Amino acid sequence: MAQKTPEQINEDLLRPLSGTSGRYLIVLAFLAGIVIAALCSFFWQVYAGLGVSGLRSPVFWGFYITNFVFWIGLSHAGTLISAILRLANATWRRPVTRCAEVITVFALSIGATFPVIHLGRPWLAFWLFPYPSERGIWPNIRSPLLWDFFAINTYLISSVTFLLLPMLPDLALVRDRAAGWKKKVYSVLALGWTGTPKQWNRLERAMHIMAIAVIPVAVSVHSIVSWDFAMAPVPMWHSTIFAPYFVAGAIFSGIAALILAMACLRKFLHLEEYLLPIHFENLGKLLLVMSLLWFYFVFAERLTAWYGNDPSEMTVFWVTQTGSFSPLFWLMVLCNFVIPFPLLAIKKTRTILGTSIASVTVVIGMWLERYLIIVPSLSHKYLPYSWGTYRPTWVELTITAGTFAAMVMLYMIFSKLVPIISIWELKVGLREEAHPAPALAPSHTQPNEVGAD
Amino acid sequence: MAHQWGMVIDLDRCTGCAACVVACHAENNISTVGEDQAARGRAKHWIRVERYYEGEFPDVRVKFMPVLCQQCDAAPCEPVCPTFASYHTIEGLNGQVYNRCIGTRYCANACPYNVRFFNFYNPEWDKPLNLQLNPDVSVRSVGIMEKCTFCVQRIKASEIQAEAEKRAVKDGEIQPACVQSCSPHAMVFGDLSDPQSEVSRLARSSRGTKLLGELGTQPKVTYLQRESWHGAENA
Amino acid sequence: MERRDFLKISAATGAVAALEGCGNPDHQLIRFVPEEDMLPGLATWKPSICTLCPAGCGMLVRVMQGEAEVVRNGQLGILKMGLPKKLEGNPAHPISHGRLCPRGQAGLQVTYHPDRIKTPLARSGPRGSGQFQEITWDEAMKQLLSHLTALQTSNEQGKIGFLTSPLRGQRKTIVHGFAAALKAAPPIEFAFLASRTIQEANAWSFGSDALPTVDLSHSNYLISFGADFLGTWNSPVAQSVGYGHMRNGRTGQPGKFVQVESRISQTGASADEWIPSQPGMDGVFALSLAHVILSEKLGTAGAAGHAGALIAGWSEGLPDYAPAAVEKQIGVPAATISRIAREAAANAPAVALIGDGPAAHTNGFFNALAVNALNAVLGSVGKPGGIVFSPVWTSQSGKPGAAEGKKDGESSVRTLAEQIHATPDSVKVLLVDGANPVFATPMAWRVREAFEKVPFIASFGSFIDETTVLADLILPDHSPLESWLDDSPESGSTKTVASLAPPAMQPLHNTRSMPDVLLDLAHQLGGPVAAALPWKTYDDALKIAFSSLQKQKGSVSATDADDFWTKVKDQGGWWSAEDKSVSLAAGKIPAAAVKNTAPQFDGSPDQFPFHFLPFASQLCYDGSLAHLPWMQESPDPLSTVMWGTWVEMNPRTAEKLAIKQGDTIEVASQHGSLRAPALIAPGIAPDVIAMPIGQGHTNFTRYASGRGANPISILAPMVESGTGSLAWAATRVKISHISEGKIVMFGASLTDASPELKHR
Amino acid sequence: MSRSNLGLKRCLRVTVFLGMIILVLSLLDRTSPAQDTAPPPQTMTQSSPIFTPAHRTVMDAVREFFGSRQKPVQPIAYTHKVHLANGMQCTDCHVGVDRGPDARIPSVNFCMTCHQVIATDKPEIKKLAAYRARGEDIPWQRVYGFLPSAHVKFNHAPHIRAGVDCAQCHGDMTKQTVAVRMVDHTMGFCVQCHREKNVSVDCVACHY
Amino acid sequence: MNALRSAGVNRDNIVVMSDEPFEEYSFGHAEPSVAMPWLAVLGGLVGGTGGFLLARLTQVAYPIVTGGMPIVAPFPTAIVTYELTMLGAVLTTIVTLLITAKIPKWKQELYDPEVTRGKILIAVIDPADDARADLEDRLRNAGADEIKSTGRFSAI
Repeated sequence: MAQKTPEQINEDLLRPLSGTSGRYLIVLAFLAGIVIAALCSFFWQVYAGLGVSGLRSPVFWGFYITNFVFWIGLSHAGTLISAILRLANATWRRPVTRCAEVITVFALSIGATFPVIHLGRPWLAFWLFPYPSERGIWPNIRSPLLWDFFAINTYLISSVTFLLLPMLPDLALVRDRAAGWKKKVYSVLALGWTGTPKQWNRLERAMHIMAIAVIPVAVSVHSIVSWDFAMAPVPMWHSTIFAPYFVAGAIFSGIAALILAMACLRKFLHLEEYLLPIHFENLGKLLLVMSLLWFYFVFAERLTAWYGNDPSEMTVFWVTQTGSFSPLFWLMVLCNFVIPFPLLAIKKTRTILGTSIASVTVVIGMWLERYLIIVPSLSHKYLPYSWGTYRPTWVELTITAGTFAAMVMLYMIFSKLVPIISIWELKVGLREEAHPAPALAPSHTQPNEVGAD
Repeated sequence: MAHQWGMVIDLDRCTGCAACVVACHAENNISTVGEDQAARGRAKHWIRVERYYEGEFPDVRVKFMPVLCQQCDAAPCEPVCPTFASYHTIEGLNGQVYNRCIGTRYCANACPYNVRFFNFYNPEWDKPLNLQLNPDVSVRSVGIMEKCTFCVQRIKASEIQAEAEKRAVKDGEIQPACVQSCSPHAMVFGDLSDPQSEVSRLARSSRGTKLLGELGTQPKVTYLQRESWHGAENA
Repeated sequence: MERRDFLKISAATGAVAALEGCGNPDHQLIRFVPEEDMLPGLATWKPSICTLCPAGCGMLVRVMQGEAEVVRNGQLGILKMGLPKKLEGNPAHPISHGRLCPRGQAGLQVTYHPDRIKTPLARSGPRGSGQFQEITWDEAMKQLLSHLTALQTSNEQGKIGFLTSPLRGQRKTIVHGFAAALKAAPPIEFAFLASRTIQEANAWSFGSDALPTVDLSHSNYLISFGADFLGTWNSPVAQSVGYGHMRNGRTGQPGKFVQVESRISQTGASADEWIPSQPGMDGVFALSLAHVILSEKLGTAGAAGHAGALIAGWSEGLPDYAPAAVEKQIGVPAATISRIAREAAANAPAVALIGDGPAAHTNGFFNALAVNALNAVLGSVGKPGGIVFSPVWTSQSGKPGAAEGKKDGESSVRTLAEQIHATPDSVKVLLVDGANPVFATPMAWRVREAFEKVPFIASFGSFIDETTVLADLILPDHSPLESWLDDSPESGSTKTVASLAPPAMQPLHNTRSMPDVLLDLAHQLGGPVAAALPWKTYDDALKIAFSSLQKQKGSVSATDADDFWTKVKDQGGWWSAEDKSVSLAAGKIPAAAVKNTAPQFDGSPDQFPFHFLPFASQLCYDGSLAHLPWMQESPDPLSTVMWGTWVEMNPRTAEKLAIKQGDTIEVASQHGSLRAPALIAPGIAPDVIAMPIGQGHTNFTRYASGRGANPISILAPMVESGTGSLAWAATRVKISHISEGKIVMFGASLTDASPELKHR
Repeated sequence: MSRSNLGLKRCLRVTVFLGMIILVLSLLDRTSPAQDTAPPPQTMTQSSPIFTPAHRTVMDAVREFFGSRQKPVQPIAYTHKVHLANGMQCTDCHVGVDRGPDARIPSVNFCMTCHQVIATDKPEIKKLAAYRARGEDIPWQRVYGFLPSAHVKFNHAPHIRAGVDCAQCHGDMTKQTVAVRMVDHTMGFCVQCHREKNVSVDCVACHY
Repeated sequence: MNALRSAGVNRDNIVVMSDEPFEEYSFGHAEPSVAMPWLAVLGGLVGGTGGFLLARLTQVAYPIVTGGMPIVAPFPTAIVTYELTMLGAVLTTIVTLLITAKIPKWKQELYDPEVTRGKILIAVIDPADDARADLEDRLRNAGADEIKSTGRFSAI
């Protein structure tokens, strides 16, 4: 990274916050349109009943739960990557962490709405909350859906704070430059941050603890999401491999989303000097590892089902392998392994463009994977008499499109309000390059030779 | 010990006439959903007569199997419901509390027998068909899961009647609509906790099997398998 | 209805309803003073009779208090009245034994049907357009009376036609009495599934012109030639109860059930052994069985008595029916024939049945006689475990006796149609009650065109169906639950049964019961007609008729007439105390012994390669119940099809013609063609195409109109040689693939047959 | 706010309840009392296609969600006080309350058996006679009743047989003129009484 | 910084502000390091017991039999306990951060927007008047660019 004075860094990173170009507004309006369409179709579904969707007996879960698992999976990348990189003190993490945390927060908030969207009577969703009502009724702690409720809320709180805390210094920076009502807003947001060493010290320590805490929460959330399926005695669901399989899938799709986000930021916000090919290189390697891990899990699950030869499991196995779902299945394997593996393995193709293409296919592949876990198993359960195929309707398609549009829209709005790359971490990184810190031991353990009295 | 209601279905006698299906519709206010909803797999039949063909022409055998909620003792649909809409009653039934159901439909996915049906639209009876609705059974609204309840309204009515007459419920006094309408007497209903009851006697028969018993759901419905005829050609 | 304008309507009604609904009396409909004093929430069980098929099962109706929106003297209001909620079999009734079939359970929807005719209607548009305007009862009676008196004055009473469904009991007495007194043409009773050929054969073989009562609970071996006795044939509920007992009701070994038909019917599905035979060859099959029994001395020729003697070559041991000889003809290996014969003889009591299918061929009469002979040689006629002819009580005879009196089947409508076509003004006034020949007759008979030529048609039907839509005047009858009912079924119980039931509820709409209307007409016509029908109302007639039963030994014993009447009403009828079967009188002696005549089929085998086998649907019966939502939505037991019809074919046939499950195919005979979705099922012979009767209504309430295709419409007008009734299984068809299609099934596709599936 | 000790079930409910007060959800507690007029008679005139919303109008849905209901307006100001004062019993009019699930409200004929003669000059009795003359029954409005979506099946007979007094659930009628809802039939009210008399509190006892 | 301290300025009066954390110089007086990790663990424990009690007692308070499971099902209780432990830990870290670093007080008296330009501000709060000149030249020879006295004495 060319030697840049802190002043230049400030200039570069605050540039996106200034005016909004015409093109930006048009794209924003378009995305907002899709999101509004999704909202309208949801209210239509509440008004008319779940019949407007394509759901039926026996396939009671479809696009909505696929989206739910997909977006919760996408959100894991943010915290896991930024937390792990923070703990490992990888120097190249500095510009990447905030983009990742932002993906987490937005993906999670979108994913968390689906347990309400897919309900038959969404206006009673508050019954999940364990509030003491005079009827003496409490929700059922044994239900995986309630574990979801606790897990997702815990994860939402922790990932939102994991994003906001490192943003305080940058908000302070923006506060000082803003004027008028913007100044008031940012000063409120910055919580009066002044940058005294005490504050820095506490912030660093807090981030350190949060990084440690968020990783197990993230892993627990997605294993609980997988237990939604693993707890039900449905062929190809009721297996022990689901928790790690889903967590691996989550990280896999998360990294892909991160690469995509960074590629777009780099192109549209002209952050070429900050989001360097080295970042894409490293993330590409990470994506490669996860692709292999994902393939390993799929192979393991299929092997045990095939070898065990249980009739109902085999029905679902053959339906996805060669039956009516086989095109989707082979498309998924293509997107998740056949395309990304060579692209990422060969150094020459692991460029920004290469990793971006791989990530696009991985995102699509992972959405298909969630679909192929849910629908084939439900449509071919134990009694062949009541098998049934599932076709989504326009309501479900609009809402799914609405979620992707919402994600991009929120991301664009966020990058207009807050510097997408954390400036103070960049400066620290800059200074460390100038003269690297002494030993690897973290500094605060050194005795304070100065002023210790 | 509280009653443990159970049922025996003799597949040797069942002729697949589907009188039970229509009797259940009449007793439990199950709405018809019309052709295009039925085409989309939303028809509701709390009891259905499954038909399996075996063999190729000309030696073809047909098997009928009436399937309804098995009121399992270890029901996979009960622990997964977040609002206790599906739970196990004291009398061994799988209770479906319509007002607690928020429509997550997890129970229907967990049920290996596919005997749970969801009100995708608000049930509709063109007037005056609604005059036929049975006042003892609640009419479910949109967004609620429903399933066979072993005609719990008939069980309740007989128990209240027995209590009023200060006597125990006699074996065979309670007959769900399907058991009552079954001409070949293929279905028998009674209290499994009472060893002398006819349903307990039949449940102990050597022909008795449980549908998908290997899943550990401990269903309360015992199916008596068909006996193959092994008569002699000459006396 | 488009979604947008629905929203407007619902918003508008919503607003009105919201206002009107909130706890303020003057926003609600007025309430009428309740006529009955009932406790809300408590049910009372009233006896009734199921009239949806000729079996005549006794029922109990669960009546509870409810609020109905009714019109009383011109004003819409809410009336607290007793409303039937559930139908169940009457445990005391000797035919239903407390059970009902699926159609019986759906009787409620006939009463509460939204498209029921609520007031008398007069035609306001061109005939057949279905445009009617409401008129009062007085105007309707005046209009009908004027037509009748006009014909009386010009003494053309012979030109008054009366078309009804098969009648029994007092309703038959009144209808026939009215027609006779009016000197009109004798009433024609029409039903597609009238089993007329079997009754005629029984008259010849055993001297009893009725369907047999099958005592299955004692039989050990059952050979059924195409008889759907557990579904739609004869008395399904009584036979199902017996069948249940036969399976494992008795200690020891269950009885064996062999089904002989070219397509597995819903009954055949429960068989221990299904033998696919060539269509129309059941008679030959039966006689080859008899041949084995006679030749191996398992039974004596003389034992068969008159029924055997009828058959040519019987005394010589039926030489030309040796299994080896007829093997190819009937498509059943000789070894099977002799094995079945030996098993039947060894496991007495064995019984053989013949159903409507095999009797609906050109040689149907011969098939029926052959099966009767087989029964006779097996020694199961008139004995427990075999077939019995139960004595029938009619008010004229006063006491139970053998069933007799001329009965006409579906062919009678053919003669009526030909007569009208031949001499157009041969029928000036046609009264129609409960029959729908326009739907249930082949188009080749041109019944609809004949009816259109009749100047004035009055109908007593409750629904606008294909026949009633041609009517000029409709005087809607009560629904069965709202009217007095009586029935004396000819089969189903070894006892003599005379069911009787008062109305289970007050009439919902402005309808009047048909017998009361006839009695009213008779009194207004005066003269001989009034004299012939002296009773003031229908229940008077019943009371007088049933009083003759007081003397008989039966289920009701009472001191005086009134006490007897109330007891019979409460019990839902009277039945004889002990089982008395009719003694077998020698039937008609034919000119010459009956010889086997090969079945003829309409259409050449090369141009029309497939046999066309329509069969009665378990839910829609003969199409008269297609308008009930429960019947449309309950999955058909075998095909699991809902809300529609299907064409059943063998998987190999489908492969040959590249037809997949659910594809729309065209079935064409020489007399018409229809389109329906294909259903591929293993249980049907490769050269047979089967289709359920019941769907394909052009005009039958919102649930049945324009749904599916009607197989009867394309049938050839072939006629059974002996009795002249329609041979509806004697048509050959060809099928051609039209397009992809959709078939609404509750069960998964038939191809994924059973849980054990292919592995690896 | 540390939960120091395990404490009894009763104590947990009190502490947790106090802790939750601040949450906005306590507003929703009010929804739990299940009393509302039975749905006004279905007078959907047009032939209703398969699809109609659960409630006819959004206002209906909101009103039912919060359990609010209109005050019933009775057509005739019937005074329980006067009748009870004249020595009549509840079961004289509400016949069969000990045999069937519903306490029947008699028809106008039943009232007229006495009021043909007694107090025929009073305006209310004139209104009564006018109804009878027009052949109409009196359109009484429901005072008690459960939310239709609560699917509660209340059966009077077992309660009367168990010796539950009318006043326990309907308040002291001797002081009331037109019947007014004195006691809120909320689930808590019923469950508490069932627990005291250790009668089954199984969900299926009331909701089926 | 050492110069100022050696001038006897009390440690609490010196305020340092910068727009990036200078960990390695760790100048200024490090507060007694609050045991933040242990606080987090304590918070976790509190959250955990809360979760355990919530799970256990709600099941006991509303004892409904489902799926043949015991009333207090071990595994679900463990999962809920774990979730609330983590929630407790996270919330405590946030709360301790907010409390120890600063109650979000918005009235900021000693601040200079220049800090965000990459400069480091070292300020001395109300030094004794006489020592003002002495401190200024100490700062100057320590390389301070600019000295402002805004009622307070600060040097960038």
